[in-house]
Amino acid sequence: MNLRRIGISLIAPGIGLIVSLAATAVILTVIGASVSTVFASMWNYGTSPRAMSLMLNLATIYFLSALAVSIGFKMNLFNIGVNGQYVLGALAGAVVASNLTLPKTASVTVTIIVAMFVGAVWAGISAWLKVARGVSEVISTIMLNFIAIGIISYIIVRTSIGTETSLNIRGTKPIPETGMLRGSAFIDSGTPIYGFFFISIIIGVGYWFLLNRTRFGFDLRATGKSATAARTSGVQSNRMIYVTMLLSGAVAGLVGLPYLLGDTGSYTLQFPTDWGFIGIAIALLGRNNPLGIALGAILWAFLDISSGQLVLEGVPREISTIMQGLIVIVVVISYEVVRRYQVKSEQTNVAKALAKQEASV
Amino acid sequence: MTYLKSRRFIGAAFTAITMLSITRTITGNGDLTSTVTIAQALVFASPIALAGLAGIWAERAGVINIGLEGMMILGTFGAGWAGWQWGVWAGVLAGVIFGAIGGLLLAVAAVTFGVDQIIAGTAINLLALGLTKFLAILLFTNAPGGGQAQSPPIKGEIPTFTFNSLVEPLSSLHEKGIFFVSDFAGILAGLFYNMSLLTIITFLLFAITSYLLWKTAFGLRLRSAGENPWAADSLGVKVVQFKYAAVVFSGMLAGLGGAYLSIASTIYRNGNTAGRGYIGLATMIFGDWRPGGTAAGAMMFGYIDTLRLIDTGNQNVKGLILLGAVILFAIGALMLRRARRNSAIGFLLLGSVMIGAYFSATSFPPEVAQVAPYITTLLVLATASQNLRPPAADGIPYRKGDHH
Amino acid sequence: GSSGETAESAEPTAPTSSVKVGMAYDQDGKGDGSFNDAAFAGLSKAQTELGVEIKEVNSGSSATDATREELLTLLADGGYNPVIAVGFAYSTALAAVAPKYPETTFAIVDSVVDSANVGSLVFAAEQGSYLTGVIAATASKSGVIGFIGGMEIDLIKAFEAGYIEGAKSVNPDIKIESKYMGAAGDNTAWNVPEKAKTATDGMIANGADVVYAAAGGSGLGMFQSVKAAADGGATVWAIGVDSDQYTVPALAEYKDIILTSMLKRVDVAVFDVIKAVVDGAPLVGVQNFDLSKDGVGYATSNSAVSEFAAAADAAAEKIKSGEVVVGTTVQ
Amino acid sequence: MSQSSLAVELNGIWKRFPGVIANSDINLKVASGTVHAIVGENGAGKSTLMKILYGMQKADEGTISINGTDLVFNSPSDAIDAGIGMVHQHFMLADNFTVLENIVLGSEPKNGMRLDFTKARKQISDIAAENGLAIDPDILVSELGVGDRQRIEILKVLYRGAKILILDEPTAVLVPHEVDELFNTLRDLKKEGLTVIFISHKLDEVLSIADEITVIRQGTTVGSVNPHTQTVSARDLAEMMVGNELPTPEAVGDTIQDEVVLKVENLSVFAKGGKAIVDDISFQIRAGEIVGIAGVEGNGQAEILDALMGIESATGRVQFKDEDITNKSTRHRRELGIGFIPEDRHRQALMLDAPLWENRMLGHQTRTPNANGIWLTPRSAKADTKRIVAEYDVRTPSIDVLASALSGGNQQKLIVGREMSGEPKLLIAAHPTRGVDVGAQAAIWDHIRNARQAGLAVLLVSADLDELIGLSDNIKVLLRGKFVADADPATVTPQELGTAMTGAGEAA
Ligand SMILES: Nc1ncnc2c1ncn2[C@@H]1O[C@H](COP(=O)(O)OP(=O)(O)OP(=O)(O)O)[C@@H](O)[C@H]1O
Ligand SMILES: Nc1ncnc2c1ncn2[C@@H]1O[C@H](COP(=O)(O)OP(=O)(O)OP(=O)(O)O)[C@@H](O)[C@H]1O
Ligand SMILES: [Mg+2]
Ligand SMILES: [Mg+2]
Repeated sequence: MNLRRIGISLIAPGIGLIVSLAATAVILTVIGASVSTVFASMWNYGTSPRAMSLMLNLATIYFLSALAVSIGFKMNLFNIGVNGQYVLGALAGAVVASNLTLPKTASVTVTIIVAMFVGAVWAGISAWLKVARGVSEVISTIMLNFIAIGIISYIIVRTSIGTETSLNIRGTKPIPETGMLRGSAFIDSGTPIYGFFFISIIIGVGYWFLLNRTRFGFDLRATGKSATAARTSGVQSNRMIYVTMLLSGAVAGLVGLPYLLGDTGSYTLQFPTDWGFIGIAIALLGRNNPLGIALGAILWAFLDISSGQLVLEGVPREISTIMQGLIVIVVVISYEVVRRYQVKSEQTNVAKALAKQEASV
Repeated sequence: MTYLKSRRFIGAAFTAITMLSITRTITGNGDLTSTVTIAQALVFASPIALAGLAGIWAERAGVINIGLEGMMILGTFGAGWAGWQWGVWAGVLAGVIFGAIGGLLLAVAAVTFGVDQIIAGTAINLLALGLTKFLAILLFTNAPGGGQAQSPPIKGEIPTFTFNSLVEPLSSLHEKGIFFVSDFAGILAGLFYNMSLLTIITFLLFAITSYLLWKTAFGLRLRSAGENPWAADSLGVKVVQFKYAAVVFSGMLAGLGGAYLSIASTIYRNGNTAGRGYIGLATMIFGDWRPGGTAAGAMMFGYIDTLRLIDTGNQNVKGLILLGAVILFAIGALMLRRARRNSAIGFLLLGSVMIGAYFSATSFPPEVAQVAPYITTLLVLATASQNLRPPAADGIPYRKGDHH
Repeated sequence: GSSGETAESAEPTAPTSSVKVGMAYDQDGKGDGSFNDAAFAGLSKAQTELGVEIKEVNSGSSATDATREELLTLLADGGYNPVIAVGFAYSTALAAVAPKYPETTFAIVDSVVDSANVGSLVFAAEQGSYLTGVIAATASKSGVIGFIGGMEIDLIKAFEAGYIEGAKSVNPDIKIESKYMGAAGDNTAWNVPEKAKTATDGMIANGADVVYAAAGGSGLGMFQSVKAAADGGATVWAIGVDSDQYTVPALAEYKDIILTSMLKRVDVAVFDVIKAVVDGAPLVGVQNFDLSKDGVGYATSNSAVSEFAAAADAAAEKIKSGEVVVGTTVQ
Repeated sequence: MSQSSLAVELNGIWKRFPGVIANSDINLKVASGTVHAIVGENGAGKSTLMKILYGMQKADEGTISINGTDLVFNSPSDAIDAGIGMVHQHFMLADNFTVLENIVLGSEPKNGMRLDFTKARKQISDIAAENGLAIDPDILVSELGVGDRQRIEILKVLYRGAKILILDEPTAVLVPHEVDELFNTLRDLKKEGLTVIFISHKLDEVLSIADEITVIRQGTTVGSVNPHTQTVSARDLAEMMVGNELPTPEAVGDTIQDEVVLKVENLSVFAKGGKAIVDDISFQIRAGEIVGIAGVEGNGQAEILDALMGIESATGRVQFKDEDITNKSTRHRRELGIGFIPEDRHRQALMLDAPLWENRMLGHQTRTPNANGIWLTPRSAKADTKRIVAEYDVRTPSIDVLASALSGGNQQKLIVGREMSGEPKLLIAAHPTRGVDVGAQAAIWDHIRNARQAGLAVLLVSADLDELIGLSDNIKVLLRGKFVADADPATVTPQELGTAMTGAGEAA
């Protein structure tokens, strides 16, 4: 039974992958590139130690972002605002960390707490708007993303928090080495794997436990499956919205930290601002399941990283963006088709099994 | 009904002009109601308004369209490409067609396969972004004047109209600085100054939408798909067909909005929608899923953007702050009269804060104006959400015969 | 990855060289009609004149320091030498990569990376802008001129500062209107010509008759606005930036209103870097491309500018001699 | 009447859904100009048959002939064209539309492209006047009550010129005088030559209005009776429906203890507009006592239950044992030992796409065997689910199947088993045996009785009057949100109770 379920749950991503590979092959043929060479070189490069290290690092970021999104998705809350939450969280973390003179563990812990807190507060605004004022979180989080960008540039450009970190780059003052969490280089000797890689594994496991092994997780899933039934079962929906949104925002607050503490050491205006949207895509691919999300994040990162090699081959790197887009759309459609098929076949199976039982009695 | 509506419209316009006029008088800043400001605001507002209108079509038929951004991106690309190849009108057409393809994709995913509409829309946004970037590289890199992130210039121009016989006297009346009268004149003149044919088309599309959706049998059926598709089905309305039509048309409108953008900049550039699809969606909610309110919301975005950009001596943002305060006070007073004390106090307090800011600072950083429309949207939704009336079956996947 | 990609190698008739040049653009890469294209111009000049083999890559829209680092590494590993990073965004990445490839020469545009094998190509944009400021103030009849900036960052503010200082050196009472298309961090700032058009419209409505834009892709809007005003009978001028925009094919229709352009000779710098490697004497250390090195300047391809050239050239001399020191921040 | 021509003739209709055969070989003849009733248990296949006749669903096999012509319906439009109209069991109205818009939708009068509102308004008021169905066409449906909505549904059908009218349980939601009005309308329509097909569970009503009654059992027609020519009682019909003697829950000895478990004082629930749906009611239940609420659906039962569970906000005071729980959360109430079987199992009691064992935790997720502190204990929850499946005879191959795969009756058994777990002190139950087959019904009754013996207090809402009388120690009759009468189950008959429920007793 369970093997069958796992098998079924792999059908949709499988279809997504195949369709997008096929479509990519067509595109490559049209632009006159050799399909086998391109795929082979993507694969060869993508599985080289250095690329794998980079991939895991990027996947760490994507994983956290997708996890933040999926906490909301689990109860049908669409937190489109991970972007705004993580940029503000990372900025706050950078400001605090650069002013701390604590031992590493303490400094990193404080940074994490601050970033999570800020992310949660920003998400909390949407929760309040939804509960108290009935504003859809989809719209409010989008608006708050735009507002967050405005706040960031105000702080970095117009307050003393922003300094010129290197010629022509403005950002927060560099974080001292004691505040960084660079990680260790165990796959490729030159490229450390972010310390956050391990933290995010812990968070992923924690997420799974929270959802599947705690009362809170049950309440959350129940609300997602049937808000009315959950309410009848004693779940307070308003409180759930607050808690879930705050939790989602707190995890979102972490999204920028692997890069901040593992790489840049400063929140600059070069800091990427669209990891939240990537998180949405990966949460969809991974069906809000931490293992699925991890695989999705690695796939996404693989396409991102190996496309760097493609440019050298004269193939536009954006081919990977198309693959990603196609995978997402095909996968969401196939998930739905598979789900329906599953429900139907289960109903039929149950009826059949019962008919047999009755006959044998 | 019509009589009531037009009276409400006139009332709203009157109030808006009065508040603008008060602000203009206190600040002495003629830009606030000048002809150029209004004419420009219309240009900025139009693509957003088209996106909002696109949202109305889809959501009135019960399909949430968060893929507007993606369809708009497709539109900007289509217009840039075809406009470069065959001229500006081909660009308009291609923008519409590309948008329609995005709409069709949403319809297939959300209507036929019943995928969660927000998820399907998000996926379309991702796909559109990747696809256009890729195609830009393929098609534009070696074209003269193009590059991997932008198309060569679009050939030809959309005609624009200025009714000088109207604009000149009105503009000079505007210069006189008479309370209300001058402001009204400036605003009115803005509607006849440098009006692009595409803006006129946008106006027409709003009028046509109001008529089609609310005055015809076609519109009633389309809206029934968003209110209670099961009831509609039971009366023989072809719900799925209507949903398809609405979502594809929604894609066309969003594509047109994208084309408008590309044509206004004479080229396609990666990223030049700058989130306007999402903003369009917000104006639609802001406008209670109706054309009038949506247009007003889009105009607010266009107006604030314009004031920020044509700012002389950093006074316009200040003016906006005061305008905000005036509006908050007006709402506060209204609430007081309706005996909603808590809300009233909130508004009056916020208004006072803004007045304080206005008088204590000599100028404001541009970030204030940058975020103002988003904050305004949130404020409007926070105060009005309870009174908004989204289509009852908006966002609910419809399958024939699934209803209990 | 050694699949025979020779599509972009030099033409048979041109001189050939064994030097392979790797060029890394940021984000979406060339095609912006100014900065990145100027770098490309230097590269293609080297390709035709020196016969070098070239390879161009771009970092993509959600690039991080790590992925930029990887791009540079791939180029260095692929035997490309020199490797040129276009844009200050590469500074951190380059600082990490360069020491690992001591045999390779690197260069970076608009930033300083402190490593023995890196040439840091910085430009005195404020000096060039000073000259356009002088030209603008001399050409202006109304005593009002305008400046359109892209993203409000220090790099662009230096353009504004030089422009203002130059203009004031001619006419201390001149009124200068400045507008940025987006705040720092707002990546759309370079892609909104329609906003630049509005801003320019506003400036012209307020009397400005010369406008200078340093706004990447948004600069197009300034040309449109000025052209529209000129078509309406006004005497107004636009000043371009980075490349000589008078000669850019995509801007051909705006030719007659482009008085001059502030030249930021990224093309020269890039060519110099490549040539130095070909010649076996790599350019490393901070290379300040200022007026005295002809790294910045103003374009004279529109003959209309000759009327104001005297004033500009005089100012240039003063800067070269050190009599005038142009600041990089707006006073 | 038997000579008159046939308006509708259905032959050999089959309809299969995954796991169920809704219609198996149905044959139905409806004479034109008559009111023809169809009765049958929940799930017998009545609505399915009518949807087939109305073109909303396609039969797998069988033929439809209307006025003697064989027709194939691919969509409701085809049926509408054939002069058939249907008023659905669940109203099919768009709340945000006006009455007019709801009525003309799909067959709008047009003036060019424009919807001709003036013409529509006139047509509607003409039809309304002819049939005594007065209503303001420009009002929003969301502002109307059930009676008006029903009228709109009928107007919708008449507006389309239907000659054959299908009414699926039209009276379920109506108060008695509205039922009378409806029947008057139907009689008028019959006089004008219309044919009415009428579905109802209220057999007395059926007997009073129908010219012919067809009984459906488990998807098949089991017979027809003509109440004008044959003497049939409601009980006869019921036995035809069920197929054997009706089991009657017998009242067994008095188990009422002294302790008051639930005390309700002045409970009121208000609708959005401020109208009281539950109007100042007070009552109490002792340990070991079952208090039944009798009433026509829609008179405030659901609201009372929701208010007692803390799901709906209410005024008044609710006391559980010694604790004032008026302002306590639903969860707190559940943890005190209040079990709840809601009316709408799909919406309120189940997560359809979760496995049975997770459904077993629902509502009990804070207590053993499902949780220990903040941690869930899936292993013991699964073990306990198996217990429920065995004890309550839930027919399922495994506890890992999704709840949606079970038949409604089996879903109900799981819910009852769940709510009876953990030794509740008070059970609040709506229709605990609805949709449950006869054998399981008896088992559920036994479970409830045994628990009562052990001191369980029960508040029972049921549409099944025999169940109510058989189980309750005390019956209260609810009408328009108020208790209008008390009945002693030892002496009251279903007929008397029915009369009281409809308010007919008020006058007496
Ligand atoms: N769309 C469907 N898919 C699967 N099963 C269905 C569907 N519609 C009805 N059924 C099943 O078919 C059977 C007949 O249902 P139907 O609604 O016709 O019963 P009914 O006689 O109208 O019952 P009630 O008196 O409760 O209204 C039931 O078992 C029901 O669950
Ligand atoms: N509208 C619907 N859509 C899909 N499936 C439905 C629908 N209505 C009922 N079903 C399914 O039809 C089957 C029969 O449901 P129903 O409630 O009629 O059971 P039942 O015949 O009363 O069961 P029992 O034999 O226990 O009395 C179940 O599998 C149920 O899930
Ligand atoms: Mg039914
Ligand atoms: Mg049943």
